[in-house]
Amino acid sequence: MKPDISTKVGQIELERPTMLASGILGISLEVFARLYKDGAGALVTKSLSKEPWDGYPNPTIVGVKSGYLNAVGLSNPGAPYFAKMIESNTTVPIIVSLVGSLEEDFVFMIKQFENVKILGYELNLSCPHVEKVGLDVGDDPDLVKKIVKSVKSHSKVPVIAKVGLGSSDYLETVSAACESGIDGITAINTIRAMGIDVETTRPLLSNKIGGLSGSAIKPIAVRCVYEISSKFDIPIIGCGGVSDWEDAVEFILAGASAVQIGSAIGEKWTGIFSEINNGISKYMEKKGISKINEMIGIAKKF
Amino acid sequence: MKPDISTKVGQIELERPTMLASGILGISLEVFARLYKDGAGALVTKSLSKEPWDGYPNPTIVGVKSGYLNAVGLSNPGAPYFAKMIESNTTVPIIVSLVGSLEEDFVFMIKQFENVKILGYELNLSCPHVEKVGLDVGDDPDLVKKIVKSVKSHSKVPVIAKVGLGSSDYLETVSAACESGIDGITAINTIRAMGIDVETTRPLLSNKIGGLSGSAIKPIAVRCVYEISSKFDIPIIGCGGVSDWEDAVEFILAGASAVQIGSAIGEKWTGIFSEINNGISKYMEKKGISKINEMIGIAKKF
Amino acid sequence: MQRNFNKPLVVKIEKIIEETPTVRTLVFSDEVFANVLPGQFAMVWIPGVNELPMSVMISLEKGKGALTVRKHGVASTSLYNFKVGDYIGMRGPYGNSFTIKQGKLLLVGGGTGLVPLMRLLTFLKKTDEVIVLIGAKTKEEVFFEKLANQLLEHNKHEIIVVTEDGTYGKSGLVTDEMENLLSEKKFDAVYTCGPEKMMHKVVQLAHAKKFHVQASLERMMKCGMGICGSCCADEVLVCRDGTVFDGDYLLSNKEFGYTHRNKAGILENY
Amino acid sequence: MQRNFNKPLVVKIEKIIEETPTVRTLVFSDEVFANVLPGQFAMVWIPGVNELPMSVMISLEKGKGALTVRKHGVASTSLYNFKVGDYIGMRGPYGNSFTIKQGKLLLVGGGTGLVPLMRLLTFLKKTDEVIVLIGAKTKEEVFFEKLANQLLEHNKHEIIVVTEDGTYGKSGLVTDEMENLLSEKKFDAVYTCGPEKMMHKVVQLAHAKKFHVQASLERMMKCGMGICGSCCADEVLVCRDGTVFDGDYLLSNKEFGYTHRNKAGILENY
Ligand SMILES: Cc1cc2nc3c(=O)[nH]c(=O)nc-3n(C[C@H](O)[C@H](O)[C@H](O)COP(=O)(O)OP(=O)(O)OC[C@H]3O[C@@H](n4cnc5c(N)ncnc54)[C@H](O)[C@@H]3O)c2cc1C
Ligand SMILES: Cc1cc2nc3c(=O)[nH]c(=O)nc-3n(C[C@H](O)[C@H](O)[C@H](O)COP(=O)(O)OP(=O)(O)OC[C@H]3O[C@@H](n4cnc5c(N)ncnc54)[C@H](O)[C@@H]3O)c2cc1C
Ligand SMILES: Cc1cc2nc3c(=O)[nH]c(=O)nc-3n(C[C@H](O)[C@H](O)[C@H](O)COP(=O)(O)O)c2cc1C
Ligand SMILES: Cc1cc2nc3c(=O)[nH]c(=O)nc-3n(C[C@H](O)[C@H](O)[C@H](O)COP(=O)(O)O)c2cc1C
Ligand code: FES
Ligand code: FES
Repeated sequence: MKPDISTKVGQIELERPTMLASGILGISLEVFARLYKDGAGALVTKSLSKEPWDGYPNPTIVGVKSGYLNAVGLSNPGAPYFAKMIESNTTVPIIVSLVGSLEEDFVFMIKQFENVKILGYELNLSCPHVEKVGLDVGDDPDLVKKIVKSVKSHSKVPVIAKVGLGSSDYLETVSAACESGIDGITAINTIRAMGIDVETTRPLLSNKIGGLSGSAIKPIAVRCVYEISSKFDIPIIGCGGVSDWEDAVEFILAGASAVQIGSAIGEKWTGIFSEINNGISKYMEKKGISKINEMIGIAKKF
Repeated sequence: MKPDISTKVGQIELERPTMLASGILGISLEVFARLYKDGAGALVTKSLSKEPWDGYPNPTIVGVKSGYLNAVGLSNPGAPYFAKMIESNTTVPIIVSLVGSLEEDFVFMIKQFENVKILGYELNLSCPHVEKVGLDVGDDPDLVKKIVKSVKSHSKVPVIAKVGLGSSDYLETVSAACESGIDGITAINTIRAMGIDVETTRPLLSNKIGGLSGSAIKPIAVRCVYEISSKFDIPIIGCGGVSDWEDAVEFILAGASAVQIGSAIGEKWTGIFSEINNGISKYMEKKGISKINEMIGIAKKF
Repeated sequence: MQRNFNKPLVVKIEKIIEETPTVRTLVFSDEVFANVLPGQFAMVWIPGVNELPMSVMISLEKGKGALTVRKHGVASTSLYNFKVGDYIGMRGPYGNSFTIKQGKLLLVGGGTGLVPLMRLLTFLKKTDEVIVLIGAKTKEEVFFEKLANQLLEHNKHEIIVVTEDGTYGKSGLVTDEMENLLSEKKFDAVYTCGPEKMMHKVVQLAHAKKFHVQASLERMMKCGMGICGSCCADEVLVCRDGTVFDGDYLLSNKEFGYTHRNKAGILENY
Repeated sequence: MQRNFNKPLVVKIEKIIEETPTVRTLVFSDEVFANVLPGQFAMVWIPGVNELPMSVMISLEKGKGALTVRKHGVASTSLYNFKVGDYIGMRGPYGNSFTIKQGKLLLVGGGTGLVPLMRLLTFLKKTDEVIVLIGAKTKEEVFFEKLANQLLEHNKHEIIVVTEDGTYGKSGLVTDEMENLLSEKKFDAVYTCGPEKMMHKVVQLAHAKKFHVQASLERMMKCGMGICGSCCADEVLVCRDGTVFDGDYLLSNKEFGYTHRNKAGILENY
């Protein structure tokens, strides 16, 4: 019998365990529909703010030896515009990523999506290169508590918090989010990093400092998923450097219920979702595993 | 005229800007002598503790896509044994790395080296996989202050603190060390990470969690050097993923006075020091730079 | 060591060719960029200023690549003002390329849209019969006419320049001239690059005659490699699925000819 | 995707051969480990237990590699007790190899030190004349005698077994027998692997006669790839500069034959 690769992240049901990570190709409904057809189990939007943001000037993304550096600067069309853009959607499983500094920002944005069909929200508490939002919020557990409580009280769909490595203990951010009723955790975002061109002696990104993604960060991300799942009873989505089915399985064994894929799309293009889904399926078949949840976190028993 | 690649890390004078990183091939005087002959400007010893440590059982080091994972567990013969082993040395420029939990540990170890010729000490405040030492110390700025003050008052040679990314803001560790009179900062150590084998579903390292090194962490390390040099007036040694001369120059442009090389030796072997020294020298010639200190930190002006 | 195509390769500008009072071609040395496919582009780093997608221009010298830049906003004007000896960074090459057909070929270009078409000319067979339609607002904005003649010296060919104000060549829109041509001639392939409204008309005209037609699109680009999503046009990512698309497909694309997204990702009309 | 040789490749044990009451050969499938050079080793992951350096044993079946393990401490005993169907991880292959000379060859091995010598036999020319000296404490510890004969069936050869207690073959130390041989015969090359004291003597004897001699060393190994330093012997790193060294060099190495380092890095006497 073919293994069942559907999975659940708390209340969020996914046909397939591979999701599109936030900020990757994620600005139009048409592209979401295409990636869903190509095998993604869910699509996380670019992080949306109250108002449209242009982001930083280019260069905003460059490749480095082991992955990518980016400081896109959270360019996005704003929550109201985006909500309108996807309001006609009934079939594509979308998770809306939100970014902001204040409780009110988040509440305002959630209002925009009241009548739009979405799977849930992902709160970006971890973008490492824009001031006052992202990690600046995630590094402040009290603010995290306030925001999560507000969002939870206004949202009719599940809410996930996306955490990353900032200048405080990310496990306290997780703890604050869990206490405040969060439905799941995505780990991790990019890690603060930079590159300098030796010919011009200039930083490669216009914002100088950006976030590192791709294979480079995978072992760090797997460690975080393992730590969170060892310390908290909360569904986890693994993210960071997934580029083949073994990476995806590694995250699941560490404790993730699903994975997000970002940078690797730049190398393998949109076929990566079904490639990884098939790989997971074959692995399960070989190992006699019939459902994803039989594998979640089993590396912890050693 | 050939550029001059000698450099100074505070009071420490180096003929060449490439040093051997702590824990890499660093357990015998004979190997140090060989690497010095092969081009290293200085040799940092394995981190030494008061007593000999066996370290963790194997597997202690494995390769991953973008670098290496290790949890050697600070195996070392102990400071007294090591001091005896190198007491005959007069020619090889050695920096002794020390690890411990208490002020007294460090003071005891420094006593051992009182009559041994060494360039300086490097305090390991950043090993990410052994409890009560390394990062557990680095994450506690008050303890850092106590240890640095004690060490400085007992040592006749310069003292460097090696920092890394733990569960607190590493810049506060740097700040605590600077306040307490440290002579330089090495940044960074490996970053907490793990890998899981999908076939056996087991963590790859016996200690489960270890540290990530190699190309993967270079952009993160460059960012740290850049941040430290932007915020503090302290000599810096860059470490993390240096594998060619461009990497080394990148660290210097970010603010490092010298670099340490670790994992890349596993790929390129001992010729890597002179390869990188020559590369730096050619770069300086091409750019009309006559001394290393003309390049230190110049990426900050943009 | 393997070259990382996603990290800018910093090159020195070796020569600058004045094409028109607002267009210059900057020449540099690099084997990879000297030999890209027609339609491929680079992300061009203008250090301290910005990074822009640019078609990779040919150079008549071996081992050299080039950029042909029209001064427009801050970034392109800054690049336009670069001097010999200045450094720029080149990421890529990115994108697919025109499918090269043989026989009777029609190329329709406007402005810097001529860049990939010039490279296309270097890929043709001697037996191909080629007509190049060059559109411009006015006489002094016409460029690459001589170059096209030179590249086609061994082919049966015709270069037809059309200016909107009639100060040079034929008068009117380049697509009007194309309509005239199509009324009497058949083509095995039509290639176009230039303003999207122009390309839209070119594709419609050729499609109506069932000629094979391809167009190279422009969209807001940040990564150039299929990661950021900023270049989406309907369900395609122009940087990665394109920039060259078949006319058949384009006529089914909701955005082609009508809308594109700005830096924030908001749809705007052409 | 490229294989990462520094990450364990997990393989299933397909067959187990009993060599002696304390030595077993475990066979698995893998093209890379089936074809390593004589002297190369793997870091063998015994999941949940430890990871040990082990010479890669040959298998007479194509596409298969093997390990020959003597039960000793906790880790090797655990591996020895593995069953068919159990998984082990293999990193590598690591290290250099014996330099293969032609002519009259002498191989001197003891215990699992015979493993790289058996592989060496598969690299010989038919014209080589070979003597293999196998040393063991007692009759029931002798293994690979039959295998050596089989591998050398097309060569002029002799297998001489020497047991310390004289229960099988000649009686005494294998190096005594070697001394006898050297008093009458000349060799183009001498290869040895086994206990270091034995190898030390072999190297001294061969060196005195100016024969080309190489020995494969063992040291405490953690990384196997030249990073951790635990395998140092004087100024060389055995895992990376070796494990095979020329006798000439070894006699100038301060540690060869006398000392090695323990897990903490402290020198201990052999
Ligand atoms: C595939 C491709 C190939 C191109 N080839 C050439 C070429 O060979 N020569 C040439 O001169 N120009 C080329 N362009 C256009 C070029 O990238 C710039 O858009 C143009 O130079 C104006 O930039 P600016 O910043 O000076 O103008 P601005 O005044 O800042 O912007 C004007 C308009 O330019 C466009 N633009 C600005 N930034 C970008 C960007 N990052 N990506 C896409 N569009 C942008 C937007 O539509 C914007 O509204 C190409 C564009 C694309 C997408
Ligand atoms: C290059 C090389 C090839 C080897 N090939 C074989 C082989 O083909 N077959 C075989 O049975 N054995 C081989 N060994 C020896 C093997 O690695 C073990 O040392 C031996 O199996 C005993 O291990 P243990 O942990 O069971 O014993 P323990 O009782 O734990 O240790 C006994 C002694 O074994 C040695 N040892 C333990 N761990 C290591 C280690 N990580 N690296 C090196 N030495 C260690 C030490 O000298 C230790 O004192 C080889 C060793 C090396 C270095
Ligand atoms: C170009 C780019 C843009 C990104 N934008 C966002 C974003 O808007 N919101 C967010 O939460 N994460 C963003 N990320 C982070 C990714 O969602 C993901 O967490 C990270 O890239 C690690 O995954 P990967 O290694 O698979 O790319 C972005 C990453 C990249 C490379
Ligand atoms: C096997 C191994 C052992 C290490 N041991 C130590 C150590 O004892 N003390 C220390 O400060 N750092 C130790 N490190 C960290 C390195 O010194 C260095 O900071 C890190 O590996 C990053 O540099 P690299 O990418 O060049 O390897 C060790 C690293 C490795 C890979
Ligand atoms: S420019 Fe980023 S996806 Fe096309
Ligand atoms: S075993 Fe690590 S250097 Fe040899």
